[in-house]
Amino acid sequence: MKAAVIVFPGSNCDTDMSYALSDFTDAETVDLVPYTAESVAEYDAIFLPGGFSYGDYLRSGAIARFAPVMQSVIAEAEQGKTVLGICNGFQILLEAGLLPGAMKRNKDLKYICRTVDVKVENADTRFSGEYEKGETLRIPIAHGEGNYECDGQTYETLKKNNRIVFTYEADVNGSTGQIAGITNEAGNVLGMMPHPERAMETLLGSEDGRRLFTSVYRHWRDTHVVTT
Amino acid sequence: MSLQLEPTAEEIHAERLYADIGVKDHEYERIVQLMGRKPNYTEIGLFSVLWSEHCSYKHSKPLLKQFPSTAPHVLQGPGEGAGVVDIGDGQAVVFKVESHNHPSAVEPYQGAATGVGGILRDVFSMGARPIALLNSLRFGPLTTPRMRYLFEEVVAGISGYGNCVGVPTVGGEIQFDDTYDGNPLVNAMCIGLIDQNDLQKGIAAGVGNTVMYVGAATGRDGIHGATFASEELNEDSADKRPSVQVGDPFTEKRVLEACLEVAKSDALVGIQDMGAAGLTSSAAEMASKAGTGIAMNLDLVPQRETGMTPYEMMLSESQERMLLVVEKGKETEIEVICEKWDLETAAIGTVKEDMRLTLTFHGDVVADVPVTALTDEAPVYDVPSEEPADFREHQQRPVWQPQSSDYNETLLQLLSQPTIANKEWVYDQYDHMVQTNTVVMPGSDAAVLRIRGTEKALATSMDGNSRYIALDPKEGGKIAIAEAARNIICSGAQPLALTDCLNYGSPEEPSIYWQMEQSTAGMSEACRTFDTPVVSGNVSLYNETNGEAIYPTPVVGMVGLVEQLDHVTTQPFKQAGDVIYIIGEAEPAWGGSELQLVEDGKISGQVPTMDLELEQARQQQVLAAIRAGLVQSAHDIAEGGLAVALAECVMGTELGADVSMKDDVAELFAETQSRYVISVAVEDAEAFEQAIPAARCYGTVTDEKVLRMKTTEGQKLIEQPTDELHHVWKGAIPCFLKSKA
Amino acid sequence: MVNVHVYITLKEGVLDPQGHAVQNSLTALGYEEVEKVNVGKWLRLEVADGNNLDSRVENMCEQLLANPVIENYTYHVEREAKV
Amino acid sequence: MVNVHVYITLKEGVLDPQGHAVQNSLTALGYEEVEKVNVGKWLRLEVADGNNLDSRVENMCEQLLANPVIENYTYHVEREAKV
Ligand SMILES: Nc1ncnc2c1ncn2[C@@H]1O[C@H](COP(=O)(O)OP(=O)(O)O)[C@@H](O)[C@H]1O
Ligand SMILES: [Mg+2]
Repeated sequence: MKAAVIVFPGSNCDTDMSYALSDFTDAETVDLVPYTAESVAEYDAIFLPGGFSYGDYLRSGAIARFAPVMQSVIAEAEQGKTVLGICNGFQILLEAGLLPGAMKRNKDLKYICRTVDVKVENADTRFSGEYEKGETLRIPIAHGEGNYECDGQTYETLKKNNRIVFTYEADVNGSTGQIAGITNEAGNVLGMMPHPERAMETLLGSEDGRRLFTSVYRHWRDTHVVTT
Repeated sequence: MSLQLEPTAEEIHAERLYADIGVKDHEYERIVQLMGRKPNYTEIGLFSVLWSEHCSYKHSKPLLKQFPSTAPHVLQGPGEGAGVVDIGDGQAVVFKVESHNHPSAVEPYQGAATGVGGILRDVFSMGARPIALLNSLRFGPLTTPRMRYLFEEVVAGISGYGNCVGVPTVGGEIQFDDTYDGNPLVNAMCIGLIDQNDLQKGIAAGVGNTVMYVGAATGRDGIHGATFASEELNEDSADKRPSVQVGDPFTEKRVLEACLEVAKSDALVGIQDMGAAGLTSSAAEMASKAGTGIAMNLDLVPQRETGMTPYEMMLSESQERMLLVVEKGKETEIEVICEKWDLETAAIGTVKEDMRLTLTFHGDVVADVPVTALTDEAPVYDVPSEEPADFREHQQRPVWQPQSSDYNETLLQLLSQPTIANKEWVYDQYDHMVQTNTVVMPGSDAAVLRIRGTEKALATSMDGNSRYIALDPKEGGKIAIAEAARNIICSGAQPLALTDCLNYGSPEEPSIYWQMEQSTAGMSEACRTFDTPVVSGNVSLYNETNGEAIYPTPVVGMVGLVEQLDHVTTQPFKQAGDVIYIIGEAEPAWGGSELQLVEDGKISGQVPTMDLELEQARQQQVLAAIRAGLVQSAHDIAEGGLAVALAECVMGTELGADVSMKDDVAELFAETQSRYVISVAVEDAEAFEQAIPAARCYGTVTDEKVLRMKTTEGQKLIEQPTDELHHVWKGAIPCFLKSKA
Repeated sequence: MVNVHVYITLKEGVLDPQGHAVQNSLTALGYEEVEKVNVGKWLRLEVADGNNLDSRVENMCEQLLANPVIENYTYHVEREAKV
Repeated sequence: MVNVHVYITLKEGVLDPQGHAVQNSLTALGYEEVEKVNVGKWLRLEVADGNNLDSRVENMCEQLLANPVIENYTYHVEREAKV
């Protein structure tokens, strides 16, 4: 698997994400790809990291959505390639229209950095295959605008089609339905606010994030390496 | 103001206009002497900032000299952007603390944010990647809307800036006291990590080399910030509002990445951030350190506003700017890197042999000053010092006795004091995990960061209890250093070195100067005992409101080295059945204690004594026991005494404790120094007792969530459910903030 | 040169946590006459006047300045150049 | 009931990183005619009409809504209740 971690100006979880991929999966290549890159077509999976792209000025993700590399990211996503956005990456995917809904400021208007309980709602996606449905994960959140908003109809659709992959076990930020992570209709794009790349080692508090990355890797292996 | 409207050299003299920008009469005369003529407006502006306390340390230099600053492991002591300490394997740790007190009092969000920005630049200008931020804060009681506003905004500013740049804020400390009501303190510390080969210095070496400007464009913000920081706050302070700068962490992040790339380029000769006094101090100091001169064409300075004068450009404190000296002919190497990060650059000057700072603007020479006159010749004052009357008085008072008889109630009261209460409300707003190295997060004695690729880690803590220093500056100064070291020890690390921020009132007041002398003497003595040199620091004076000075508040930021990750130790109890040991005897010295403050509403009398030899010996014993794997948890006994320390060990766990002791209020609440609470697995108890003979067994960790303290005769002293303790301790600060009164 | 003022708020029905917080603070300060607060954005753009100003401003809003999923926008053009 | 609209911007000369970022982004999107952007706040207050409306609104602005150290504010009162 060749993985791209996109570096926007202001990304700051890019290296953490690349450690998660290179130290804990068997990915052959993990590249930090600058926002100016014209194409990410050569990669099997594309990761949008956390941080404050373009300072998160105006709205989180609003400006990054137009970064040069995003055209190719959008094109690859539409063709079914694996795209994962974490935190700011999720916000960018929302602004880019690859996922439905929008982010508002946390309900108490404060940035929150804390390890929280996250529930696996759907273990049948390429991002969550190695988890058990209903399992509780300890994963850090770190965001000021993670209050997920969508209209009632969108919410019903998300629910009905099992596109809600992760929820918070407590109402940490005001999100509709305590949503922590959703996929697109095709299931190849996931956005989530919690930071699995910060939950890779017990030394740092939790290793519950590992299986997210190994799930992505296994999905790729299962769909690509069959013949060899 | 246009250039034509500027006062002439004659007018500056005749109308004493220099006084308006903080230059004293005799200083002005000295300037005229050094220059051989009267300075024009731009020139007097340069002197006013470089000769301000903030840049020249004119009242504090002699005191700073007492600090030990060398040791085999010190690679760079005071004098550069930050201190540098060897941690082995060719790596070094780079750190410094800086104050942003006055700006934060006027505009708390931006004041605190730009304080973080400034200290980050001090560290990455050395070529080091910032890996951690800490902060030390002082506020008045949270009982007024104004103070709650200041507190909330300062925390938001620190969080807004540090989180965006992507450097984890891993620790710090906060105290609340009436003394800071009009003058809160905001000190920020940054730690960086570097390969020793990549170390940079702020020097303008090599005649003919190019002086380059990198980063945000210059605006009129913060003009006179540096002198502002050296004046007392008074009712007019509101009028100085334009001197508040606004930070742009997004630009800082790009400047950071660009500078770390630039630092690897052999085109770079020297680099320094434009901090206080902006272009003036960076240019003058870089030239001074290299023994060269700099000629700059101010027309080439990137400008955000139109019509800026040389005075304004030189004194602007616009943030997120760096000054570089680049080998002649290799400017494009730097430009390419900056372009990649979408940053403005401009070649604005040249390194000269003449040791002068020469500025041109619209074709005219607008300033021409010997560099040494600005830097080395800055005045240093021999300040009169006088022991204040109340010092003797406190020393001679009869020993203070607490009235407390309901110990349960007292413990809950102590836990709900904002100074002792849980600070989660604060550090939950800081991203303390980004960069994925934070092994021990905020909330324990010291934060611990692993060093990726090694088995080592860094421990760091900020401390400084000003109440002891107010009553007894010398003992208090020792205690500040000792407490920081003890926190480092408890986390399993050997203290390496420290940075300090000296926050005081006006040094021109003899009794305050005496406090400065005494406290720094105490600190120096402690530093020598622990072999923890002072490698960097900052001085913030004139912390007064309407003539009322704050308590003398030196703050210590210490860094230690954990040799092996499995030495990392934290304060909560780990397992039922573990044996609880206390090291050190309680003594009835209550001056400056939390209990005294709770009972009397003020502090008085004698502070706990500090036996440095004993302290050092115990620290090493505790560290040895930790390294030998004998320790499950370690916590020092500080504010609120043993009862509070034990409560802190059970809170947040599923455990309780059963201990018995003498029936003595000092045993419960005294803040006697050099004491620890340590829990040890039963099978290691014997070995632990051999390792630390002074340790006495007080009881055991239980799986019943209750803290029980009783007399050796079995009589109840304190009995509180762990959850109740936690509830009170955790709820205190949010509760204050919710109150509307 | 004209000044274009763009006003952006959350759509009706989208909970506004900021507005809510401001209203609570106002009540606490004794401004009980304030019954509701919405917090939005106001952008001031200095734009070279030209053809299609309106349609270009609308495009800017739809593309970047507002998020149509949760926000509404209005704008007005101030033709007299500011002094 | 009246609607009070409060407009808040940074004072002249104060760095506006948001405005700067928005302008850069607009330029990148081809809106080169935009020469400057300032990002401010717009608050809409539903207020029970009464005596001293103006002075009370000014007090709200000074005390809470704007930060007079770095911000300026203006406001206008919309008397016809909105439908
Ligand atoms: N209290 C102190 N103890 C030790 N060194 C100090 C102290 N205060 C300042 N220094 C040192 O003096 C030098 C100049 O400090 P400062 O002017 O604050 O730096 P900057 O120009 O980066 O703001 C620095 O190297 C700093 O570490
Ligand atoms: Mg500096």
